[in-house]
Amino acid sequence: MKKEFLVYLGILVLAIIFYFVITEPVTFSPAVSLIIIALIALILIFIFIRTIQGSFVGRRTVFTFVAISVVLPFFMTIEQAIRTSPEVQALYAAVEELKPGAKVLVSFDYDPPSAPELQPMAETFFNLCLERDLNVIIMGLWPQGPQQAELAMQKILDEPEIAAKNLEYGVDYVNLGFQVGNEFVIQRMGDNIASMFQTDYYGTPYDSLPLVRNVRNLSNIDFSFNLSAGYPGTVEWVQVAVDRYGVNLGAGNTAVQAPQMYPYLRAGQLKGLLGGLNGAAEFEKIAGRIGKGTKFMVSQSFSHVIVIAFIIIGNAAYFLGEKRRKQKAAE
Amino acid sequence: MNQIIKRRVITRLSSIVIIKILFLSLPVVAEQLIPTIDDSVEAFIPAPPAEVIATDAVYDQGGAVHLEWQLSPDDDGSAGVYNYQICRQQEGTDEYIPIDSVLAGVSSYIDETVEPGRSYQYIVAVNGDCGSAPSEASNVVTPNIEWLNFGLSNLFVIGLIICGSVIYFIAHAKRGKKLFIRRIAGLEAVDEAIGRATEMGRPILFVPGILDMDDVQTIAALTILGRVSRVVADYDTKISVPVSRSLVMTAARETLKASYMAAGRPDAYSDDMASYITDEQFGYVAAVDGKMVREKPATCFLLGAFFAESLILAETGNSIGAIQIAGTARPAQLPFFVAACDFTLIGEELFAASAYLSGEPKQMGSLKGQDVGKGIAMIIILLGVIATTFGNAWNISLLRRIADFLRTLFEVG
Amino acid sequence: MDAIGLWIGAFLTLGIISFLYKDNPWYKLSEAIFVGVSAGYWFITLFWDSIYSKFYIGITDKGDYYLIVGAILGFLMLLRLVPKIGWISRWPLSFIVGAISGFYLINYFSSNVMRQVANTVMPLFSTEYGQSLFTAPIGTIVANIIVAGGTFTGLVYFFFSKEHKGAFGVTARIGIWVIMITFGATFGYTVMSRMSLLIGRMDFIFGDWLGLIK
Amino acid sequence: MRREVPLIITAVVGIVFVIQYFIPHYPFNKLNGWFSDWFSIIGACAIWLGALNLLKISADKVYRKRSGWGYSVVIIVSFFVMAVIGWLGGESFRDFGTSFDWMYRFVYTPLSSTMFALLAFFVASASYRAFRARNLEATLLLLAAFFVMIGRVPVGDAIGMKLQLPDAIMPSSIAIWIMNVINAAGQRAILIGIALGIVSTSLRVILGIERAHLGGD
Repeated sequence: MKKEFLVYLGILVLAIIFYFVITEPVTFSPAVSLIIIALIALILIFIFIRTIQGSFVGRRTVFTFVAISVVLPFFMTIEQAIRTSPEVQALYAAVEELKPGAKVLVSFDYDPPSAPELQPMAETFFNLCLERDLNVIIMGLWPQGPQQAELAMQKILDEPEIAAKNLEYGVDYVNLGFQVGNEFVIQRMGDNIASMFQTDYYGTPYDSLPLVRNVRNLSNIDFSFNLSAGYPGTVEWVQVAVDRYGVNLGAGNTAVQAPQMYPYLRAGQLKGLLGGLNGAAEFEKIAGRIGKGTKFMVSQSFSHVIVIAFIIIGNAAYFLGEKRRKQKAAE
Repeated sequence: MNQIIKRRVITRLSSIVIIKILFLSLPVVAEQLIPTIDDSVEAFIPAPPAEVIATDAVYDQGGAVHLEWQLSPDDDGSAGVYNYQICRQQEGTDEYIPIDSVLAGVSSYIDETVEPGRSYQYIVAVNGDCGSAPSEASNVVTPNIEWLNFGLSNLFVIGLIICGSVIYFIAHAKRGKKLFIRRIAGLEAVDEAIGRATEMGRPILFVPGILDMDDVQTIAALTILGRVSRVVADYDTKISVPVSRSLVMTAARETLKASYMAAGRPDAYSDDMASYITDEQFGYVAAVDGKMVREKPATCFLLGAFFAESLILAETGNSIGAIQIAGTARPAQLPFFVAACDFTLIGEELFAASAYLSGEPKQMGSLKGQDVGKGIAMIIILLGVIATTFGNAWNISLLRRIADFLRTLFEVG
Repeated sequence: MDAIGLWIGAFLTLGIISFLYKDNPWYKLSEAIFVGVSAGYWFITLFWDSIYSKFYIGITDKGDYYLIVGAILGFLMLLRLVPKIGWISRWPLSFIVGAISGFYLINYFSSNVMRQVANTVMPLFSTEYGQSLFTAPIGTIVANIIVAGGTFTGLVYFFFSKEHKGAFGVTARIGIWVIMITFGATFGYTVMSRMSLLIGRMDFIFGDWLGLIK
Repeated sequence: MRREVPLIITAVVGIVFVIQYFIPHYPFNKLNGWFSDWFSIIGACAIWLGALNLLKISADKVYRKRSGWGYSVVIIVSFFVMAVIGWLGGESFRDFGTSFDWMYRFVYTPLSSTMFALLAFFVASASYRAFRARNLEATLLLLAAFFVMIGRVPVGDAIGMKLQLPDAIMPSSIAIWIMNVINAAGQRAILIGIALGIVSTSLRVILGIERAHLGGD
């Protein structure tokens, strides 16, 4: 009992040091990063040998390695070769084609649990739009979507080159907020957007927002981008906005959902697709911006490698153990 | 008469258009627009749509009229034409009322606001930048609602055959005919798992999934709980059923009470065996995980509808060394159970479990009936694939006809 | 206020993670807060969403009188609180169970049995009528055979009333192979998104809270 | 009475809900929508039973000073804090910026997403333990998981490019192929089986053969 509270106290002290004393972001130089990776690899080899000798590692060792493989890459400066796939290039090309002043509708159809995958996409997309002087109209079919949009937008507006543009809310970008009704919202928007969003996120009437005053319905939207973690999401946007109103649609999806979108992509109903962190990282690469997607992708790859390494260790142990058992049986 | 109506519609529509423009635009822009409207109203009115045909939708859900028309010749994708206003006249009134509008390029509409048994007539007006033009009035249509959807008769017949065979085999087994049922490893292990808990003097944990009573997996889980708790009552082992829905708690208590009564030990039953924790998926998991590591059950049953928490529960159960029997009909979660549990009931096996555990002939009969369904599905797949493949290759019309027949037979809606 | 929120959020996050090492007071505290807060959350959310917005507003504003049936059933459910007549609560329960059984029976039958069977009936070797055998790309042919054959053998595995012996047994075995590959693929497929969840949490701890990463 | 009435209700309601599928006429066409509304009202009533049970058990623990009773106090207090804040907030209780929203963002969300994130650890420990080539079935499970896992991160394709594999057998293509072909077949067989299982279970319930959930006398 006492020991536990000592540990808690230690954690608290560490937290206070990290929070109040170290105020600058920490990064390891490439050399240090490589040394750390080498160390981890060495320990893994050590575990491998130990396992062959017959002493298995416990769950906690596996847990520790997972934690290490996710956290350490945050601080490392290593670059990972990222191959951009055609669906990501297609999305970028579609945005690049738009002329300054074009109206881009971005629908945020996810909530905080999916943020690690989708937030980096949102940030890069906003950055790309604002950099190219496109007008961004934000909305959400999930109650917490517009909140996520605010977070992403705030972050991008604080970036020096965007901040220099002195963009104005209501003129260059607008957040229409959340609306209940799933695909029926999209359907109504096909005819009249104002009827679905009488006010924006902050309660300003639709008609007094200069950016959208002349945006009657989906036919006035030049490009639409949807960030989706389930229902309602990309499928509904494709079925209603694309199939019925001919909107140009691109999408960002969670890794779990993305493969279901390939049929739409092949049929041309989707102009482009970002799938999971991988997609986010590729999009950042093509947009020439290092954001969280790229950073997180290193963690992602590392943790996959760790899981695979442990599967190999487990199998080696199993086969060698089997051999030993058979030898014993023979004796 | 008709002309008067038309004129009325035109005035109405153009006033709507002007009002809409006024409200949606900047006052400045609107000011600029108004004179243009006045100047060009004669010149740029698009040509009206033609041949408006109204038909009653078949097998519909309570009255709908299907409208089709030919697009205005000016509606060629260029700007200038922006939508079609649909107006309807109800029998007994002499006024066309606008009911809805669709975008340019759309040439059909389903009016779902009609009342069955009344007659309706429609006009479709095209709205352009500077005015609108109505079509001729459509034919008169009187929507009906049918009492039966004959579009689903194939579903009805096949459903009847499969349900019929389940019922037939139940009756068949009741008469004492012996039926063979193969062994299902996970279910063979149930008795042993309960016995183990009894020997070790540790409790049994039963998790009936995280969905409410409105999912049939939860109902299946409770029927299994009925069988399990019957044995548990005999052995006098402790059982604990934490649930994440209040209704499931109520139903689980009824189930447990019935089992303890059937075992002749109503005194051993207590309401505390089934307790509600929270509706929140992960809050529930946090509490069940805590329960697992603190009470160290010897046996865990994870049966019902599971989502992401499947692996959290199964791994925690594994870490305390419990025997775990899991089962779900959610294909996405099955791999995690297969990886982390001792026995897994895969999909259909979950639904067969309670029948299997009961050992009653009539219950077993229903499993045999299920197999008939599978048999039919397999035969259709085999025949259909062969027929389409070869019918396709050599263009044999008989085979193609068989294949088409099989496909339409199984197509719904 | 948000800074305090960050500290609380971090405290609870670390509390839950500490469970991985072992059960400890920190986890117990986080768990208790989680159970209490989430039960309270659902309790009040259901009250406002279902009882107030759906039922009360539905009856008073919209005149949806059919909702009264739900209220009566709900009331009967609450009779459980009175031990003597608690058994009446079985009525709403049996109503729900009956409705769900009927509803699932017909819906699953039509969408899962009928539709899946119809989808499996497809030509294996060619894509259009009149084309001779093996005109489809070889990849498609292999894929078609695997999908049709895999579905067929998978169904054989689920047969209950026939012993898995002889040719039937071999087919059932192929069926279980297909199912095992399916499970492996589904597992491997989800690993990635599970890792991103952890990445998100760690970003919260080291980025949002401690500010150690950009 | 106590036994028969529930059985009759189940049977009649069950049959009505099967038949409604074939009848497009009022009121059968409305039944599905009505039932989901009814169910949410019943659920909102029933949560009183659940919540009272949770509070009763916790209060009991505190009263008897059983081990860990302090945590039961925490449960009771946090339940009431959340419920009262939500109650005072009125209809718009969860709008942005309310105290309910604050609790949601800084207490509820961290807890539930962290619990969700524990999966990352468990996925690793489960695959370490379970993915061993013990027999043919286990080997297939392992190989499929391995290829899909490799194919879904850039590392996989990077290795593939180093080995100069043709596009068709790049790890990412193999992963997609397994998912689209074998996985589709397996899923389909499982789905058809499940649906037949549901048909048979529902029939047993409607016919009254399966009645455990309706309790004894």
